[in-house]
Amino acid sequence: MILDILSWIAIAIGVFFVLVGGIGLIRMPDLFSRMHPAGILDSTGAGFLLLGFLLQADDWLVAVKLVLIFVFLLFTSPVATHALAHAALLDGLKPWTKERKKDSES
Amino acid sequence: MDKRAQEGLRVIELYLNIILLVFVAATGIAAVWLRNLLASAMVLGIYSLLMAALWVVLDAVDVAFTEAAVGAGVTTVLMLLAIALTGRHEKRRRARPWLPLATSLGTAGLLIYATLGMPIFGDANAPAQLHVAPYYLLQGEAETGVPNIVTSVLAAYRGFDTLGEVTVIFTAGMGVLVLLTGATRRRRNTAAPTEEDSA
Amino acid sequence: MFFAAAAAIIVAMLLALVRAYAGPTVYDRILAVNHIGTQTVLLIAAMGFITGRPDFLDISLLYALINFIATIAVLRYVKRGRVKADTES
Amino acid sequence: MSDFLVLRVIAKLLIPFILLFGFYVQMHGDYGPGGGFQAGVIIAAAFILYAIVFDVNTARRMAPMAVLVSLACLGVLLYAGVGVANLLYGGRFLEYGAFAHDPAHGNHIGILIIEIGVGIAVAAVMMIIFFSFARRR
Repeated sequence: MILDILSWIAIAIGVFFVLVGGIGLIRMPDLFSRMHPAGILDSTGAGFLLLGFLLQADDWLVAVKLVLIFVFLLFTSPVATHALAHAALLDGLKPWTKERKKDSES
Repeated sequence: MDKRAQEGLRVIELYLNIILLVFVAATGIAAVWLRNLLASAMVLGIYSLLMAALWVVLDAVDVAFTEAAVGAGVTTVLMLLAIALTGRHEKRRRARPWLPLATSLGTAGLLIYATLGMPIFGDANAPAQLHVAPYYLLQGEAETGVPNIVTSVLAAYRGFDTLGEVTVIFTAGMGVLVLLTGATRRRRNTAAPTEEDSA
Repeated sequence: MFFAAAAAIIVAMLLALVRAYAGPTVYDRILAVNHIGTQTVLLIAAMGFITGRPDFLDISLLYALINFIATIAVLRYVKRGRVKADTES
Repeated sequence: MSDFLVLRVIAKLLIPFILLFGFYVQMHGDYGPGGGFQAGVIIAAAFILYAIVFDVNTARRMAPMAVLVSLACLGVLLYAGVGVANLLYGGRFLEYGAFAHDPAHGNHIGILIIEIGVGIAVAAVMMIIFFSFARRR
């Protein structure tokens, strides 16, 4: 019962982060600011959701697989975002600032 | 799981199917619509992700696995390589493609008309479910010692078909090899020898 | 509770799809594809728990590994200095 | 990709896991989802990731085209050879039950071997296609 409540709380937090990340992906003004919801909130949301699933797992193999998924996401997602930001910066994409809002409206 | 929960599950799966199918259709239209081929390739990557989710909802785990392995990883890479070899922008056509449009719309209409005669989705009395499928489901594990029915059907009952499939894949690989490396060699003979493999 | 998670993931997927179609630069699209990949991993895991068949997790695991490759490949083969050209189309 | 240090470290870390997962899918195909085809693609994907992140030439030296072509042939021949072996054991072509006294056991052995053949062939063909596309750049 305690486990159920804990997992519900974790899933609720995860749902919140996933939704906010999706909204941020739409609302943010340019690529580098969009990277924050897409990268950070995505990873936290995935982490909390997987934690919630983990507390519901009744088989140790399932639990191990969930932990592995979390570990791989933890490795790949931030690295992909980092490489993306690096490539975009090398490509000459300028970060959005309030002063430059006029000429680089995206 | 009691009956009501099962009914609720079925309704939720139905809605998931509909939502994912709408996403898939939108993705397909967007892939055709976009002029930038790089963007099209990425949209097709999304398409395969959505298809895999759809296969999972439809309970076709093995197909989802194939879609995950081929669609997400390898196909995107190959498409990007092809785009890097050719060009990034679709050529704009002058002529209006009325005949192809009419043909595809007509075919689609005929196919949709044909689906009206098909048994209901998931019908237990459909002809496809009555012929050999029950035999495989009942006898498959006992006869082959393999719990995964899909593997036993693919590898044992339909082993000859799978041999043909592997041969097709092999032939495709050999064809690509002969076409691409043969062209390079010919060009190298005519032109001045350049630095090889500067990828 | 898994239904709520699946619904939220679907909504997040929809938002990322909008970004993938609208995204002004190639990099926005790559970001959206990566985001949708993560959402798919979560959706498949949630579906495994909803239908009570956690062997779906193999597919999630595969996606968590493979989705990386597509993202990196796009980064590798995007030619430099073409962002302006992409914003026009 | 020489200036992506983080990417290279993480790729180096991930590639063994991708290969391991490929072998897991190969050997676990009779109990869970997956099988030879998927395993071959996953193993090829690991090599492709290496070629993308590091260097196509190094990857090509690691898996030379001659070896890949022989592996592709070997995979198909392994599959067909199982069928011929069934003939020699006194069964019909691809009737694996002839391998052991118990037909179910023989079927299991036959399925495992042909799945390995499929995996080898598919992995080799995928890498052949990738390398011959990458060669032309």
